[in-house]
Amino acid sequence: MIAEAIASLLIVTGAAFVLLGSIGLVRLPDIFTRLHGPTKATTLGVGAIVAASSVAAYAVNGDISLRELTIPLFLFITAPVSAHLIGKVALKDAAARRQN
Amino acid sequence: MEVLVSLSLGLLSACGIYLMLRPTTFSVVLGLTLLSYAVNALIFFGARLKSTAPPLTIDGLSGQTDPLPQALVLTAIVIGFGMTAYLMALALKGKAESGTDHVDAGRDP
Amino acid sequence: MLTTAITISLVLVGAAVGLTLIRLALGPTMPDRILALDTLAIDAIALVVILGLLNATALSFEAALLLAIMGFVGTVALCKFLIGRSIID
Amino acid sequence: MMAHLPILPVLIPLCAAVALLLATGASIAFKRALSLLAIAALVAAAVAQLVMADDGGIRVYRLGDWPAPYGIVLMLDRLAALMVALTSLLAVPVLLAAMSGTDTRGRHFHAFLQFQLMGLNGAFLTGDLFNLFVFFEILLLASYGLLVHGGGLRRARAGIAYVVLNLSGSALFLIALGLLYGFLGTLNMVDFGVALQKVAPADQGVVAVMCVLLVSVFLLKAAVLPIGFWLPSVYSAATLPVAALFVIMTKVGVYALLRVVTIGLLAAPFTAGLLQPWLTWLALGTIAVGSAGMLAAGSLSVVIANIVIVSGGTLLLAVAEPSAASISAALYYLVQTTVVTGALFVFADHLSRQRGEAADGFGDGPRLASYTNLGLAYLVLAVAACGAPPLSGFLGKIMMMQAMQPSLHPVLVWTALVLSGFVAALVLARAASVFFWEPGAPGIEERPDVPYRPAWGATAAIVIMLIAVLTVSFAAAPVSAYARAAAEQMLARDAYVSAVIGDPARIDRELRP
Amino acid sequence: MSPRPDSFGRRLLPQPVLTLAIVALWMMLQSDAGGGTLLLGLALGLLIPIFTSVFWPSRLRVFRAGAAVRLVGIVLYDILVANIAVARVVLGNTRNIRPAFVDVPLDMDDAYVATILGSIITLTPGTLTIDIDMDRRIVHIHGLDVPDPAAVIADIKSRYETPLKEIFGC
Amino acid sequence: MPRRVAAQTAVQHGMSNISLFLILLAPFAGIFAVSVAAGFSRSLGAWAAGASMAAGLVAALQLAPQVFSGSVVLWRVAWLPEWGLDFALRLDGLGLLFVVLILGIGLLIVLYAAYYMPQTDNLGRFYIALLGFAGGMLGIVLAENILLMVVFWEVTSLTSFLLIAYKYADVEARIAARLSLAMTGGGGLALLAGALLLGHVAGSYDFSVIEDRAGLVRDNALYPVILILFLLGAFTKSAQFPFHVWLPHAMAAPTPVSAYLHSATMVKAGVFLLARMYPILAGTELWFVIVSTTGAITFLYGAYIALLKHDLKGLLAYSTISHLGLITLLFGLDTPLAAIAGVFHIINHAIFKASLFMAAGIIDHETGTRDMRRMAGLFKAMPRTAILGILAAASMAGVPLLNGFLSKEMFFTATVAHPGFENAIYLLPAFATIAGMLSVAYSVRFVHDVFFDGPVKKTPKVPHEPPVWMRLPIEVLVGLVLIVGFLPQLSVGPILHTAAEAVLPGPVPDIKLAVWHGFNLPLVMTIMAFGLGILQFSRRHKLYALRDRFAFALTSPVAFERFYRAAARLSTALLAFADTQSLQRYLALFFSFAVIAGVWAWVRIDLTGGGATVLTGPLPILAVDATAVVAAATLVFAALGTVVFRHDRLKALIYMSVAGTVVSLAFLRFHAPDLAMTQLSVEVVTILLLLMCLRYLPERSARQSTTGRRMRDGLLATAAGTGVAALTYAMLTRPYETIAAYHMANAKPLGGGTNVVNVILVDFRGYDTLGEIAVLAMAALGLHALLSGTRMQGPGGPTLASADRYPIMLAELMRPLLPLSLAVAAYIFLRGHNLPGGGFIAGLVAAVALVLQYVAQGTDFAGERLRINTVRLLGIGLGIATLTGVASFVFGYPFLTSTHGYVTPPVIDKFELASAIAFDLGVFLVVIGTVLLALTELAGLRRAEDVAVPAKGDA
Ligand code: NA
Ligand code: NA
Repeated sequence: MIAEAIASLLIVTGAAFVLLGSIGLVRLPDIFTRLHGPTKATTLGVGAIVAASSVAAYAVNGDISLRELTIPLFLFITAPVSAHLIGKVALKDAAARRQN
Repeated sequence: MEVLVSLSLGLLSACGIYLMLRPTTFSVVLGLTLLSYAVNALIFFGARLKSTAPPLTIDGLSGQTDPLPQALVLTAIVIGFGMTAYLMALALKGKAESGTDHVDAGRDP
Repeated sequence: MLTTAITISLVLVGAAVGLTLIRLALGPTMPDRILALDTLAIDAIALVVILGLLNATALSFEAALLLAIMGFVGTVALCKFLIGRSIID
Repeated sequence: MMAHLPILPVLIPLCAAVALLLATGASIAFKRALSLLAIAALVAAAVAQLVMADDGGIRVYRLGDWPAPYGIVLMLDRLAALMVALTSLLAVPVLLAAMSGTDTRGRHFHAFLQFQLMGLNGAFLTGDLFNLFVFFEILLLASYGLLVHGGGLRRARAGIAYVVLNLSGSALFLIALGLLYGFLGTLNMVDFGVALQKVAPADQGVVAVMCVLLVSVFLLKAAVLPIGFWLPSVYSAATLPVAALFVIMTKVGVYALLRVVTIGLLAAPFTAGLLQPWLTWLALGTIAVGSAGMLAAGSLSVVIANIVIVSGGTLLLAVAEPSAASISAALYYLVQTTVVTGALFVFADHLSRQRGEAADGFGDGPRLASYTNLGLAYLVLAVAACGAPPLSGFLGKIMMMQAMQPSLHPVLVWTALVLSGFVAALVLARAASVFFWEPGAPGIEERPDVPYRPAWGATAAIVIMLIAVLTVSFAAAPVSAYARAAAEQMLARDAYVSAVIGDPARIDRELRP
Repeated sequence: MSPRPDSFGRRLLPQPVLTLAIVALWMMLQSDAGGGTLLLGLALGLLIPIFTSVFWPSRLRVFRAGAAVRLVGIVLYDILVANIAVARVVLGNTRNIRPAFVDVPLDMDDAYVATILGSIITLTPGTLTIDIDMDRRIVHIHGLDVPDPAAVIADIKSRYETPLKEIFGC
Repeated sequence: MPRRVAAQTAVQHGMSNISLFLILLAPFAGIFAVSVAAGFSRSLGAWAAGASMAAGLVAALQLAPQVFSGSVVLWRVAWLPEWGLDFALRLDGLGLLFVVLILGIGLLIVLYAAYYMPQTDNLGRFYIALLGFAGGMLGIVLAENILLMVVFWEVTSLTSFLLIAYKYADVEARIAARLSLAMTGGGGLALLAGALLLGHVAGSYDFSVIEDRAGLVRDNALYPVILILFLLGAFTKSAQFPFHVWLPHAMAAPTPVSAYLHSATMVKAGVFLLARMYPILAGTELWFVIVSTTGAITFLYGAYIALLKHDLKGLLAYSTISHLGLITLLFGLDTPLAAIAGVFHIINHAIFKASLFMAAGIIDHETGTRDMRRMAGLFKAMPRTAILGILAAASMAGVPLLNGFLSKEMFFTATVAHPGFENAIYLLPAFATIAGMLSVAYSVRFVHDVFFDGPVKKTPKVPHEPPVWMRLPIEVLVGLVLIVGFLPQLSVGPILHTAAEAVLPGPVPDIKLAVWHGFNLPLVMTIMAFGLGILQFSRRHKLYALRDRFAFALTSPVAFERFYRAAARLSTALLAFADTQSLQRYLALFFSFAVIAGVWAWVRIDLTGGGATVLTGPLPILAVDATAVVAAATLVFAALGTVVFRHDRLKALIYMSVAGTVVSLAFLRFHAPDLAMTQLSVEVVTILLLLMCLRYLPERSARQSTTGRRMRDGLLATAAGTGVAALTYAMLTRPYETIAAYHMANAKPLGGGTNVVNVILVDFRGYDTLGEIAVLAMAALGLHALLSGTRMQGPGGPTLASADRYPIMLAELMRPLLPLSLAVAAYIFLRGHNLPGGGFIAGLVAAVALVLQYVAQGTDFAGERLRINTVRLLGIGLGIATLTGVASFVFGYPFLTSTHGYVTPPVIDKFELASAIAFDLGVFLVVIGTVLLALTELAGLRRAEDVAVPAKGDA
């Protein structure tokens, strides 16, 4: 029951963060600021949702499943690289715009 | 749901076919890819929409989906991938030889 | 309780997808679109995990993991392309 | 090993292809030897199959030991054995001709050749419709590789058209298969016929649409009007030994049609007459277009390609109105036209090597060195190709004419059969005039400094093809008798049902959802 | 830069840290700590690095495990904080923010460690690594709301760079 | 289908009458003899040719007593009995007559040609074609099976083509040969159709049988069709108006050929056919009208034109046409007497016309010209030849005491006696007289213009007598002219009688062949013809003037070439209209075809009754949920976006990938995790590939379609999409019976896996999967073959700094990520048989992880480290999969039979090992090989700009 409550909380929080990232994506003024939203909020949101899944699995089977945690782990490793690359593209893009 | 699925597949195929009828190789590849999405989905939905579990014979799962269409789609996806790769290479070769990626450039008059 | 939470979160993630698609459509620059696509992949992971919870199946994990891997690869490829028009050189 | 005979025509080329991939760095001589060895083995297997199938039995080979309709089975009947034998025998001269230098004009020729044979034989042997799709893809991809072998813009562009069109065909094939499974719940060819018989009236409309879509795919491969225009530019773009192999490709379409019609569509009344009203017209149109194409052609290879189109149209006449007579005539016609057009392509290869820049075009070229032998070979092949007596083309024509006598439009059919041969005769006579009789253009009248010495492989290829043409002509009776037996076997559906799936009532079927 | 000849042991176990990581990942994936899983994981942990060592010839050495654990804690905490900060910015009046580019000078020359630093910067409040220039030894970052660039630089250097240098000994 | 009825002769006559076959075999065997002999010397070739003709003649004469005794000799070998075509021969009187003519005159021609043809000519080719032709003729006259007759009919068309084109350096010869092939070959096709119909109607293709059923044939509704088809064959071959055009042009052939083809053989095949079919097809009003009218017109027309020809051979050619018209007319008159006269004239014409042609050849040979205006007074230069020529010409004119007179007299008699013109009894005799007058006129002209007409003119060569051996054949023939002329009953009486027996269905009337029949109407007609003919000759110049005013364009052989080219141009134009060689057109046609065919089938089911066109099935409809709506909306957005932004390629690619993701999520939603994963990974690899290709393609594509075209395509796409939607809907709303229960039930116990999809892939339908990886391997191989060594130039971007080329964070992070990804791949691989995963997805994950090394650090770095021969890797993968399949042979099971079991090694818990895993390993390796090969090859394209790699002979 407690596990289910935790899971519910986690999942809603996570979904909220996912939405937050997308709101940032829409609202923020330029590509560099927009990059902040998804790299942080969305990634964390998924982490929370996955954690919810783990907890829920525990609530159902009683097993602790760490398997799901590989997903946020992977995301935390790769998100900075994605941001770095998109940032580089944006820099190049901005430079090209300035030239024209 | 059935209507929604049917219309989606119809739209996907229409877009795919429209793109295939465009004159550049790249559009053709895009079109073929969209069409193959539709085709794969069509085969897949041969198992119908109403099913409650994946086609695994693990205890506790019941009312599994018909596995055969899934196997067929898997084969179709892989073959489609090979074909797309080859077609792209051919498109490049055509571009290298003729300087354009128009599908009909350089053919016999 | 969990079911309600799942429903709420589905709505939230659905909204996120919609917003992301708006950014994808609006751009205005290519990096914006790539960012939107990358975000979409992550949104999709969220969706997959939530749906897995809904259907009480552990079988969507691999798909989610694959989404993460392939989303990353896609982003890398698109960025590399835009940086130098060449992905592998 | 006899128990595994049905799979060998697929397995032998597959193993050869694997060996060629593993030996990717080996010398060309090694690859040629390997390829030749494999094809020799293939011929042996094919002949053994032919002998085995001629007892009238239907051999069912269960892949993975799974029974039909659950698993994939191979179905070795007279028709399959005939097609496999034809393919395998055609491969010999093709390989020999290609060994004269064509195979070194690009990479992986021999591997593609083996894959092509694997695909063709697999398509002919399978008793499963989805598996037919898979082997269609194998043979198509191999044909793409072979088509563009040698490089150049013309091949690349012809390749793009060919590939894209075939990919569209594959998409439609998949749609039809998806619907087939979705409506009938099976993939086995024989079971397809069984299931057709049980279709409720309310479902017959959609099932008929599915059947027609399936047929459309095969019509694309058979290059029927109006979806066969792709063929001439593709065949004439390929290197000529490859084109010689390609003549079997349109026959795959015809084969598939014959198979699906006899084992499937004819099983149920609502599908039995699905093709007849319009396919005859398309076949006639195809013959007309092919004839016009011959007249308009500017090179021998384009003429041959159009002969291939005409022969496809001719064969479709039988598909449109299937009977023991029409199918047996069509099967003989199929064998002979494949051999003859294949031989013509091999000949054209030989010819263009001699004519240098002029190649096989009808423009000015140098006089030929081995005039008499080439001329004689051409004479035989041209006579056979235009359906003039006493060679196989004529025999095929009289069979088709007799068999189509009771058809819906006998006058048109006869006229088409006769006139197309007439046009071919005119065009081939003009070609003879150009190649053998007209003086060379100013400046190229002199023979090249190095006299042309055909490689032994090229000569052997032509000789083999000539022997084949003469054999099909003068030993026509056994071939024709086999064709009739095959046709009668094909039309006896019950034998297939009991051989492949036993008692249809005992199939484990489940109503879903 | 071909891999230099190594001792037999190094060739057999080129990356002990990696081997551990693979075993851990394997057990996570299997959600199982049984003997079979462990053994198979070990087999993979030993085999894969041998195969991939060509891509990663230098051995990764961790000097201070304790410092590493502490840094992970700091970062996880910062991630949470970061998200709240981002949420405030995103949901607030986006016109008032002061985004800026800041160059953070580096005190090390190991590209790998710099990459870890860059990742941490991205994952933590309001900052984003756009580029790392190892020639000029700077990390080019973007701040979402930067009233004082110097403070940001100082923060990064003290909170993350110093522990990293401690962990990897550079 | 008509089956052979009279099969009785096959064995009985086969052995005893082998001579019959030998007659036919002789010339064909001669071909081989000549081809060997001519290699040694020119004369040896001639001897071989002559010997083979003689051999045939001997064989024929050996059978003559049997024929004269009234029996028909038969011989048969089965060829295609199933279809009515047998190698069945017969020898009756008509046949024997022709055999003697063909071989007898053939023998003379062989001799003549040996002297006539230039010494520089080896003659091997000539004799081979000539023998082939003679063989064809023999086949026609000896055929018992009418299809076999058609066979030989076309053999003569073909060999005459070769003979006419013998002097192929002349453009006229080449065209004339093709023209004759077109006309006589074309007629042969009509004959074929006629023969097939006749066989169908009569129920047999054997003459003997058909003859017995002649009444049946004539009463059949198809009789007019059969008759016309047969007559088309006969008339084209025997150069009846208006099918005569080929014959004058055929004079381009060397004279021996003309002498042979236009006297005894080729053209006689046509009249032989009339004679042969006479008992079957004659005796009707239709026969009479068509045959006699055609013959009469040709008779008159040929004679008239012959008079106008200045060319010696031209004159003879038209005279031939005229005489063939006469023979045709005789058969057309359809009385026994006329028919016998026809047969008789066949003989006579052959004899005198062959000698005339040979004489003309000598004149041509000796003077160097054939234009009668350029020669005169040759009687003095070559008196012996002149006498021979005059005698032959006189026979042609019908001078008494010569053979030509006899048959012409019979003709006149037949016209007088003909019952068909009761109301205009003088019409036919008058016509005959006029035609006779014309042939007298041209015969006189021939004699006058060549041999007399003043002193010898200066000709290109100085004329003198030819060698004796060259004249000998003419002497023999003119001898026959005289012998038959003087002693008709003794010389040709018997054979004419036997031939008539074969031709006439009823009893043969008793005809006395005599030189003098008394002073009767026919004699008056002869005298009138001569008088008028000579008058006509004297006024010939008026006719020349008339001719010059109305010259026909069609008389030039170039006309045929022009006609052919026009047909070719028309075909080209039609094809250019139908086939624009455009892929877009092909595709539009194909999709339209499918749509129309589908709609047609749909409509037809309703029309034919029984079935019904019901779209919606009985299943209840599932409620729509919010996720589905979002997904569908996203899909629409992505698909339309791909279309809208197709010109902005990168954008289009992004939209497309969104669509793909939605589809894979749909798979997941409907419980297909394997599918979702495969779709996802394939999509990403595809996008990688496409991006790598985009470098070399224009960034944006130009708008090239017109609005109309876009509308058309839009309509077509909408129609096809509607079809797909309708069919999908029909499927989704219907229940179905499936065989899948078997798979579900047996996957675990027999297949050893709980993931049924995977068990189907590697076991139930492992054969498909084997094919699928073969496709993959081939795709990679094809890509390799296409692109290795190809140079490509992309729209060159700025040269990048190293930091931009290999972004540092990416490069550094890829190092630890590779081994971890490989561990994930191993996890997915091992999991596959029981849970979602498997070799294919694992292979893609591993391949992508490896490719990322290339992406992050470049080909130089990664390629140097990852020394994999990708082609060989494909071989290894495919080989492992194949071997797994073959392994089951050892246990006596079919290909790809799997086995599985539990192994319990120490420490490890129960670990299930199925042979399918080995198969899956093959899949895994092929996937890695394919992806690596494709991507590295694409990456290598740019490098080819710098380093020119010579294309090695690596096949
Ligand atoms: Na004169
Ligand atoms: Na799997």
